[in-house]
Amino acid sequence: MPEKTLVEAVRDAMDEEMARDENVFVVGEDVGQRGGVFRATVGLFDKYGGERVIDSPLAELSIVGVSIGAALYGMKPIAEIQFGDFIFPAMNQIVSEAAKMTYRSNGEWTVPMVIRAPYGGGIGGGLYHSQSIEAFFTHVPGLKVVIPSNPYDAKGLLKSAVRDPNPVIFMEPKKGYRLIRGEVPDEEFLVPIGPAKISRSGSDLSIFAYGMMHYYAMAAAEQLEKEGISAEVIDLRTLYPVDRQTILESVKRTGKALIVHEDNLTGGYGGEIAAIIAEHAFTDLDAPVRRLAGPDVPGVPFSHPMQEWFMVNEEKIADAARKLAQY
Amino acid sequence: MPEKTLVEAVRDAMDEEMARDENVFVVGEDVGQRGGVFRATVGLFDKYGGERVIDSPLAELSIVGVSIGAALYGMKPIAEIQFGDFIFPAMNQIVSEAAKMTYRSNGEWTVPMVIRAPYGGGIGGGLYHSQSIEAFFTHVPGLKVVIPSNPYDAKGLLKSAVRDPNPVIFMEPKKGYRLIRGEVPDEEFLVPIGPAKISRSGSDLSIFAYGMMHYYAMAAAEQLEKEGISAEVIDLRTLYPVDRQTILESVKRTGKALIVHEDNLTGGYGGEIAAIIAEHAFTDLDAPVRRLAGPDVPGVPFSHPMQEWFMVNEEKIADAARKLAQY
Amino acid sequence: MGLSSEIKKEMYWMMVLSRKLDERAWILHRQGKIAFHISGIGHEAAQVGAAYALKRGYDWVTPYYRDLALMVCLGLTPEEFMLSLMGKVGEPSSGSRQMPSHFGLRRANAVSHSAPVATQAPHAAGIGLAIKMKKEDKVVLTTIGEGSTSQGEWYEAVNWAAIHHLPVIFLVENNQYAISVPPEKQMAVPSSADKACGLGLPGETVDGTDVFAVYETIHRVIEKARSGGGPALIEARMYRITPHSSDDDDRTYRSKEEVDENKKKDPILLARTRLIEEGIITEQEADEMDKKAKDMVTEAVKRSEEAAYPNAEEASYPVYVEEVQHA
Amino acid sequence: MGLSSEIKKEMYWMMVLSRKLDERAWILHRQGKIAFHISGIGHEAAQVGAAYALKRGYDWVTPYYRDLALMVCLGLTPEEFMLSLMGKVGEPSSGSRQMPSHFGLRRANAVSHSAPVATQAPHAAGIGLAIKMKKEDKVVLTTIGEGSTSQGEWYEAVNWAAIHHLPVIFLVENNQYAISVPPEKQMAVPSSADKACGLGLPGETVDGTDVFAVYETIHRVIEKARSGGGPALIEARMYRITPHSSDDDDRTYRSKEEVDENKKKDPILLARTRLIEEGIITEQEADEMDKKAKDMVTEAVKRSEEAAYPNAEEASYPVYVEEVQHA
Ligand SMILES: Cc1ncc(C[n+]2csc(CCOP(=O)(O)OP(=O)(O)O)c2C)c(N)n1
Ligand SMILES: Cc1ncc(C[n+]2csc(CCOP(=O)(O)OP(=O)(O)O)c2C)c(N)n1
Ligand SMILES: [Mg+2]
Ligand SMILES: [Mg+2]
Repeated sequence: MPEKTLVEAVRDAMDEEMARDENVFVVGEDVGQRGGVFRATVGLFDKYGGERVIDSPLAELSIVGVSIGAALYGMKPIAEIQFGDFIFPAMNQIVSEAAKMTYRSNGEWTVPMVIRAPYGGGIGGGLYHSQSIEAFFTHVPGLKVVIPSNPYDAKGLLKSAVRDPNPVIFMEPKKGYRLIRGEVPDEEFLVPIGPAKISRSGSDLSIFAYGMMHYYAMAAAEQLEKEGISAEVIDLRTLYPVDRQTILESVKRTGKALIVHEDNLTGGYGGEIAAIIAEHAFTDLDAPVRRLAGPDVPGVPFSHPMQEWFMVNEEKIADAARKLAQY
Repeated sequence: MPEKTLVEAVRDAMDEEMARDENVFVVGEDVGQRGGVFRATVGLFDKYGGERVIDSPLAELSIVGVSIGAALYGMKPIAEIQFGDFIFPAMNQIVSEAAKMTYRSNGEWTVPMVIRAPYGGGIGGGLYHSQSIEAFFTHVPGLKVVIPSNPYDAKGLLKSAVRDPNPVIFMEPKKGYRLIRGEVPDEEFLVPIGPAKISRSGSDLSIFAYGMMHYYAMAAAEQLEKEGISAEVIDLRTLYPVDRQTILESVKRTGKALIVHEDNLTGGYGGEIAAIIAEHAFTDLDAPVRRLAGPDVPGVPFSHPMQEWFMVNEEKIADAARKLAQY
Repeated sequence: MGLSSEIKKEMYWMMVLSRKLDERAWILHRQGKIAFHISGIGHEAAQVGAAYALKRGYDWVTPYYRDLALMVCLGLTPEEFMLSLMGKVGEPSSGSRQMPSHFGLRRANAVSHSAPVATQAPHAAGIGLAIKMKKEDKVVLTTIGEGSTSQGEWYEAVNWAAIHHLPVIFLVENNQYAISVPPEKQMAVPSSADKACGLGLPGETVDGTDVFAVYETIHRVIEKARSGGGPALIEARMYRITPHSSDDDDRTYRSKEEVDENKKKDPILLARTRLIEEGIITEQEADEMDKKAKDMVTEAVKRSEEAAYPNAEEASYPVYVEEVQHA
Repeated sequence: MGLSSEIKKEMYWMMVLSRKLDERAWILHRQGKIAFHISGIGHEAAQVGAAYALKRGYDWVTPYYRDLALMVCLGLTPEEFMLSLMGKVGEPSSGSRQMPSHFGLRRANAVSHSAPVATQAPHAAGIGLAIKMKKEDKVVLTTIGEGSTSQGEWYEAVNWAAIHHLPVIFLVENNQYAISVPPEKQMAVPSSADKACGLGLPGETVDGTDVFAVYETIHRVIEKARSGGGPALIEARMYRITPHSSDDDDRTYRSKEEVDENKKKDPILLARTRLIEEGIITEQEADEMDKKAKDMVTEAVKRSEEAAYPNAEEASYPVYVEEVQHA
């Protein structure tokens, strides 16, 4: 099987879906000849032309709003938000329109679209090129929120997202775009939106993570294994709607939960996972539900020492897991 | 002491602060001669004139963005968002600008402003005049999020918000505007932003709520008392930054926690409270941490039976509390 | 101008029927039988003129809340409107999930409307884009109030349509008020149509009380757009004869004299006089039409009163769909 | 045009110094000594012309990332700029929390800039509003790229300034690209200045490679604004001589020939030739200025390299402040 980077997998998914369905199109800033600032759309302009690979005006609100309109008409837009940080101008269209259209029209109108957005820090991007934005959307019924952690899932989940009849926010861990490599079959495959994945079985504690943090969690688990600590790692993958069952079953097995994300701690996505466990796995718990997350400051700072202070990494995960295992 | 409604208390707070400090001004849609669609600014236009009570263009982004600019210059804007539901066009200015200004400028620039927004359902407003919006902001370091549940706190907290050097989102439970009455002294007073309040002491369980749900929680607690169940009710009031201490001390006393909000369950503010308790009061807990919240549908429906299905109320709170007490 | 007497009569009928529906809604509100009404009285000429310029059921529309007459022309039945006022089963836009006048009619290609103003404009641009991509000869009409053109959302939508030369007609219904705020506080140009010159599309103002003038203007720009001539921005000027909605008290910001003066330009009176002058209808026929409309409305009210409320549990869906609704 | 030879020489010096800083940044990047640079090469005439039209330190500015020369005129020192490139202690805009070129200089009334484009425009309108409220004779200049005028945010800001007749100058630096996207894909009018007519303020285009022409134009509109004459929109046209940033590869979307052709209109070359022709400086003086600037830059690099990185823990503050920073 060929090895691909995460960003290649994303590109391949779009290519295949555009080839499969002529209603699929790509729209965003610099997605055309430039091939996207992260090169996620490279080659698509040459292959499918400017009518299906549209360099939008520099305006996220209308990238999303126009895509919604096209979706209402029966198209399948893939809207790229250049950096997740720049999704906020489009908030109204996402939250008030895309998410609520099906419900508010009693199913008469639907918005089959994908919003792709690279997210996350550790790349010297400072406050505005590093944000994790999932918690703004994992609270909005009508949306689906998906974050892949490896090339296989990225391709399979993105293809599923394009075929999903509902609006999907597809967040890509940009630090992993070229860093994370993995085997991706040439044959067509899909990864279903919905189920979390047990990436690694273990018995001492469960680590819940996604995106880049899943990558570090796997590395930490390996380290811990050498120390005799058996960590189960769950890749949440589809953050919303959340896969309660996989989460609760894992905690039942291990009795301990460590939830990891790079977004700010307070109000972050981890709170929901902790709350689910605290309510529905109460009698299974052998220790407090532990969250490890970014600190509650307004952003990831640029200067290197400060950036490292902010970021969750392999070491910090291993430390937290060690303490929890020893509880 | 005179009795006031919640909306009168809000109005009085603005009036007093405008009289005290000539840099304070009010801006929003229909806040001028119309006195606001909920009449929260009635009389201010006549008293302070159109220069300090500004009917803005119908555009929330710039209501907030222009207020930020004025605040940077040394003014103290109180921006009214007509309904909380309409805050999303202003999301970028709130999240990217107001919240991050202090941090990103290393304290060189600050944004002392208040954004007032009526929120909440149960008033026949359908999807777009009923939303709870707190969870979008209780996750944004740099903001403060305040929700009063009674006229006294509304006045005292709003006055504190106007004097706060940081941006404050001040959400008002619109269903309670005229329904909730209470004594408010004529003499000047402030209620500090930060501490939660024990509204009612109890020993069997702790109910955590805010805004309209706090009003219902108090009524439920009274009902429960007659049944021999002693419920402690905590008014969270300042949702962000969150008052961990009061929450944890209460759970230590009662051993059981019921968290109530009318916003959707998943990803709602309650998840954070549950997570804090699950992590830091683990050994105090005699029962699972229970959340009672709105269902995970995209909005509060208009038609009466469907609206009632959505809304959390006194009975639903009493039921949940009863079950938890019996655990 | 090519309109047959038959069609002119039909257009007049549509205006009358809409007016009677609207007037009855106010009565029902006064009787306490409905909770909310937002009125199109004074807008009928603009809306009927525009509707008849469309190929109804073929072309697309993204309407706004004041478009009762437009929707009636698109086939919304009196009973359907009454069901929406009462929140009953069978309401076609939302199954009574939304407030009344949040229009939408799948069978007529009229997209579901929400409450945050201007969100429909980018949808229209997106529909226009899809029409262009599919090389069809449809057009899309989107309506909006003059106040709402202050939203950046509207600007971005028009900009898209202008850049991509899309078959979109932006119709601004300028009724001199946005709730209480006059156009001078929304824009520094005399007419919303003047905004066109800054966006690179043709703009035109038309007397919105003259149904045939509106028809002529909109028909011309629609046919131009249909044959690839690009978008247009039309402002129809009229006066909002009623308060903003049943929740509004317009005496706080305008005088009875002003309203009375403007009632002289009631578009239905003007059309009636004109059709009688032109010998297309007689006084008696006009009176009969009034009566017939009233009777239809009475019948619709009766049937709606007999209709059932939705079951509470219907509120639980549809949050997601399994299949796309195809255009 | 009233500029003394002395001032003209000073303006030329500012251009040269900025250019040398900018060129050195590219070198440092190639040497792997810094991670990121975004360049103002080609923009110096527009920025220095605009800066000298201000009462610097008295008037206010909300700049954008390409405004190195503007900031140098406002007093940003070579060392301060170098500290920002390296993320070192002493960087004045953010304490190295932000990426380089996210300008801001409290002592010069230059407001902190973020990354989401166009957010600075409403701030300028708000500052203009505050100036007007306080009846002061200051003005505020806000700059932006032509692509970023596609944002609704910018439209709303200009609209506010036009309605309220605020002392705000909107300067669009049209360098023919928004990363890879040309102006034809951003707007359907030939110049950003044409947008003025739809917003009700004067608009004008000026040759942005001619420092004195820019000075003259901006000075005129500033002095008009200062004396209550209201806002203006100016487009300065130039060419972005470098790639968008050090992360960009402009060969994917434009030819070397095009770039070379445009280098002939390098604003520094043009100013040099002109000043020599006018006898204000000699060739030799010009060469000496180049050398002096280079030496200053070298010195600044040296000092910055010696400077310390911030301590990691500095990243933990300031999230909130206890006191407002006064204007
Ligand atoms: C984003 C948003 N902000 C505020 C409102 C509240 N609101 C509803 S209608 C309205 C006035 C609209 O005026 P205009 O656009 O002129 O349309 P008209 O009602 O006069 O037809 C306002 C402020 C809203 N619906 N959406
Ligand atoms: C809201 C937002 N979307 C996207 C970006 C990414 N981005 C940074 S600069 C830029 C192009 C800006 O072009 P223009 O406004 O013409 O200014 P220039 O860089 O040419 O000076 C883009 C797309 C951003 N910073 N903010
Ligand atoms: Mg209006
Ligand atoms: Mg540019």
